[in-house]
Amino acid sequence: MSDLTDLYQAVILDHNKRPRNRGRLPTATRVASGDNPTCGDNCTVYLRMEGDRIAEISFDGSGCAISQASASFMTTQVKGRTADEATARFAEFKDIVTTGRQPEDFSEVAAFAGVHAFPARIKCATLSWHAAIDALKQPDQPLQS
Amino acid sequence: MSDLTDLYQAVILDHNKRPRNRGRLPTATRVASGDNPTCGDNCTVYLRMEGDRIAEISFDGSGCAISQASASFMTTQVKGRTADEATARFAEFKDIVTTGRQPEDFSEVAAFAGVHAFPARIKCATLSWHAAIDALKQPDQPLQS
Amino acid sequence: MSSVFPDLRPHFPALHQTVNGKPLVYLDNGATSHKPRAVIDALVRYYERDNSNVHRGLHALSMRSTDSFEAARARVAAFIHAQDQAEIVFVRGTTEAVNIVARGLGAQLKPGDVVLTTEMEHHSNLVPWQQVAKATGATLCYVPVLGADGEGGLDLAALDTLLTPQVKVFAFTHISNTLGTINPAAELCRRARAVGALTVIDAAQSIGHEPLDVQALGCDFLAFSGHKMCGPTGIGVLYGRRALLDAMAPDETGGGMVVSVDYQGARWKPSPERFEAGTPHVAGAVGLAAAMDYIDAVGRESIAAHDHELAAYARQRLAEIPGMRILGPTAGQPRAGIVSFALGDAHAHDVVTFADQDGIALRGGHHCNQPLMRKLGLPSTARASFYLYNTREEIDVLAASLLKIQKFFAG
Amino acid sequence: MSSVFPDLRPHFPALHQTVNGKPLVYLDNGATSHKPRAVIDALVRYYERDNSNVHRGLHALSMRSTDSFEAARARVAAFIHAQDQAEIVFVRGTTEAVNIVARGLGAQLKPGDVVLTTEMEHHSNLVPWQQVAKATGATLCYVPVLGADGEGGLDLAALDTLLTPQVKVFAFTHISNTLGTINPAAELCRRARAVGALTVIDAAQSIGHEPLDVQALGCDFLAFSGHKMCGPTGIGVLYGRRALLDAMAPDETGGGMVVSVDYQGARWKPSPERFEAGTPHVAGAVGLAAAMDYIDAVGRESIAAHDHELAAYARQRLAEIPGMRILGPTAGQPRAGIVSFALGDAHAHDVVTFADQDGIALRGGHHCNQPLMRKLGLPSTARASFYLYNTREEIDVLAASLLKIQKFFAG
Ligand SMILES: Cc1ncc(COP(=O)(O)O)c(C=O)c1O
Ligand SMILES: Cc1ncc(COP(=O)(O)O)c(C=O)c1O
Repeated sequence: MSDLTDLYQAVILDHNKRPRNRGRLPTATRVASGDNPTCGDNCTVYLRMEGDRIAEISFDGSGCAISQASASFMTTQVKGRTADEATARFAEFKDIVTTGRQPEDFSEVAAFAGVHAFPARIKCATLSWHAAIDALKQPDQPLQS
Repeated sequence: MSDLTDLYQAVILDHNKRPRNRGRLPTATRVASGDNPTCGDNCTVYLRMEGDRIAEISFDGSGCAISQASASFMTTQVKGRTADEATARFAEFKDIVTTGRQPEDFSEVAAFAGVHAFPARIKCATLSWHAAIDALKQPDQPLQS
Repeated sequence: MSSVFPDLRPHFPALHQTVNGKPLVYLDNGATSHKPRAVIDALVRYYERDNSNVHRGLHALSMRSTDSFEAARARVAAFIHAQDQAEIVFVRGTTEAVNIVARGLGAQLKPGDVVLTTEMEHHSNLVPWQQVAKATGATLCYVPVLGADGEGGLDLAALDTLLTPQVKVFAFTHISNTLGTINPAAELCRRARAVGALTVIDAAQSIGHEPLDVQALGCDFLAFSGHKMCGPTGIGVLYGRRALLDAMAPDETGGGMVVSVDYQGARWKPSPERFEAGTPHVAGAVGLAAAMDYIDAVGRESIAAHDHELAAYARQRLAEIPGMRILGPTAGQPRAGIVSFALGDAHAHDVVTFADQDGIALRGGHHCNQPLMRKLGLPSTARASFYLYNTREEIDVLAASLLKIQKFFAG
Repeated sequence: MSSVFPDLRPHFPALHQTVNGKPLVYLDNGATSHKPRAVIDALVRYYERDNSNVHRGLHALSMRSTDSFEAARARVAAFIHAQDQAEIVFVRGTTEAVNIVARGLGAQLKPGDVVLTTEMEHHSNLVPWQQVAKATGATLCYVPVLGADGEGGLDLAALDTLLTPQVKVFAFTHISNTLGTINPAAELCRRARAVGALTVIDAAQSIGHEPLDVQALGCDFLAFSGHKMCGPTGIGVLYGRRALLDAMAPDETGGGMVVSVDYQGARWKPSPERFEAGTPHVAGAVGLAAAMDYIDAVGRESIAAHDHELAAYARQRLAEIPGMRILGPTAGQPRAGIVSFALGDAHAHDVVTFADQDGIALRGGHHCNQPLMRKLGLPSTARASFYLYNTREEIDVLAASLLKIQKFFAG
């Protein structure tokens, strides 16, 4: 079980137990959701942009520890960045969870590299990122209540 | 091929080449058809009754040598008999083609006993008999032209 | 006691492997079962010897194939006590069987009619009825499931109100694949018949696990899959009372189900051919018959007793784990070899991934039962489901693994 | 020359048996083919090792099953040159594939629309379109077959008149299972596309016999069965261009094809899952992929050349027999390894039964092609159809047997 416990122990349980930026963001101007029909996991991402930059971000939804931790982690990684920077970040994250390569910089992400050993779970790790990228592509409009 | 050639050679080729009572019977008062969807064989039997007795009978249709010979043979066997006698005759015929037992009386039928070695063809041998029994159950009415 | 059937495990080749370095503990029988050597051999024998197309052939192999196929049909008829082998339609599985009967009966439904089902149906016995209701204007109603953990089973008292003369069809599962509830199927059929409703039983989880007799059940239709009862994939059965099948329009059309065709139209054969357009899964039918032989050699009474005992033992061992929430019937009620549970804060998928590291095959998710899961307030559960080759020792391995997982996620 | 592939026969266990005391001469490949050891082994391996339910499982066996199943899908996509594996839907066979696409496209048809097909279709690519025409009020039209023995193939000149802008769908067979005609499928697709019609190709007889590339054909949908191409029973494929499949409503509904379900309704997954309700025939898909590997190792160009050569030789040998009437294309035209014939006064079923006594497996009947047979004035024909393991010697055995039969019935 050591690979697996390592994976969960490191960043994942931490983000899972104390999620960052969780909950609906009332000031959001862009929202997107994704779900993983295989597991029933779902994730909604809320964004407020300032120009091309992500000023605020939060997530909501339910799912396994990997998807929840990854969503929490994702918000910390893209906040304050431009859409292009966030997209590049996602590309790197996806590469890491798929291949298992240990990144040189981007250090906190290293823990997620362990996901690659559990191919069925890669979708859990990328769910929130996909929703974030979707949200970035939308036009600004006030959040419906 | 000896079982098979024996089977065909005896009664079957004879009845097949020179069928008895073949063709539509204009005076018929009862008609019934049957088909064998497996092969596309079909057979129509025409009857004229006098009281409970089969006064005239003929058959029509297309099919393999076994079905044609059996139809021709059938007409010779039931003509002049009552419905009950014909039904009993069919029961015996069916038993013979299914089991292959050599009948003591009912001598000409012996050739058909060979059909039992070719189970897929038993339906060919009984097709016209089924149509005849069906026709016997119908009410009398003039033949439609 | 090691197992009611200590001698069966060698018959199942797939059981003898390691997963992640541990001996496989296969507890995902609700999804599909493993196949005994006898079934695999029957498939090989068919392909090596008799293989040919059925029905329309007159040469030796074709006759042998047809005979094997029709003998399989007779075997199925005997297995479920059908009156007539024309009542056995070979299909891909439960899902296809339900679709055929839903579409077939749908032809007679109109607005105002009611199709009754239950809150515990698998999507395969739910969505086809939703589609038929939508297409015909009929109303779909649900018999509620009682209890915060679904432990109360179907609300039989509500049936009095729900079973009105407007109910034309009552479709329900024999055994819930999520809760493990064994429904009183004969009683449900009797009460449905009293208001003139036709009954459709989803027997996916009961077939091959419990004795099953369509005459005793008194149902009109019954659907099941071969792959959950030691049989091959891609084969299943729709049973229907002959008069009903013969009155129903065909579903798929094509070769083999027609009496005659011209450029204008076609006439149908009677059941079962009417519902078997195209070349059937002949090897699958032959393998299914072999599975039935295998199961009956063991004995369905014994298999049921074995399943029930393992489930009771599993419920007892799991209840020892802190934070464990177990769904379904409590002791004393009829319950099958299926135990669904939620383990404290740990999400079902995490539980399944951790158990897999210990070689244990569990299922985690909504079990194709999303509406019920939502009603019970659970996004998903983990599920252990048992069959004739499982042992008490395997449940001990499961309990030890779950305890470790619980500690990890709580700690 | 003994055979283009003298070394293949040992790969096929079913070939090595005697029938009525004679070595089996299997010439019923149009109905179904035998299976090489490699395919049987792939099935056994699946059941012995990976067997599990697909998609919804997270444990090791379930992941392996899912991987095998999806790898099979990718193999099929490569085999027919689909752009995307989501374009490959696993079904029971050609018949089911045609039913799905006929019902799916039927949702868009209305009175005045035309569905075009041909006079040489197998019932499986005919009756489903009749049903759809009946249900929607669309008109079904037929491209005529030319020649008293069907030797002229499709009337391509008539296509100019028949292919009006009202034609919404043109469904035709790639190779006629009765005549052996190879239709100019790419040209038919091109001309259909020019009037905006969608094309559906029945590839039951071409798949595994001829090189096949859906991009080169330019078709919108294509249907085939595994059992006629060395694969297992119960598995086949519907290929469809992705945008078309994603726009089409599902056919059967149930588990595995839904994104979400509540007590009111459901949302569908995209293709291919949308069309694969319930547990699929996983072993069948795995076996089909193994069949494709086997066929491509031999080479489809070579198989086609071999088939064509045997058919030409058979036509030559059969023509020597008095009273022989051979259907289908004459020399110089494209023709597949299928030879249908009528032998003087002898009915096709008698011919087949006599040939069977010599160990020869022929098919006799209407070949699920009743309207065409009626047009040609024949209640039935006998048919010899060839595949990669057949030899010229086998055709000599056939010719000798037919000559004997001719003499018997003439004498
Ligand atoms: C041309 C053609 N189309 C369709 C079919 C039907 O295929 P299946 O019976 O495998 O569905 C066949 C074979 O019987 C065929 O030869
Ligand atoms: C209760 C129940 N009904 C229906 C099904 C569907 O069976 P299949 O997927 O074999 O069609 C299942 C199994 O998944 C089930 O458990």
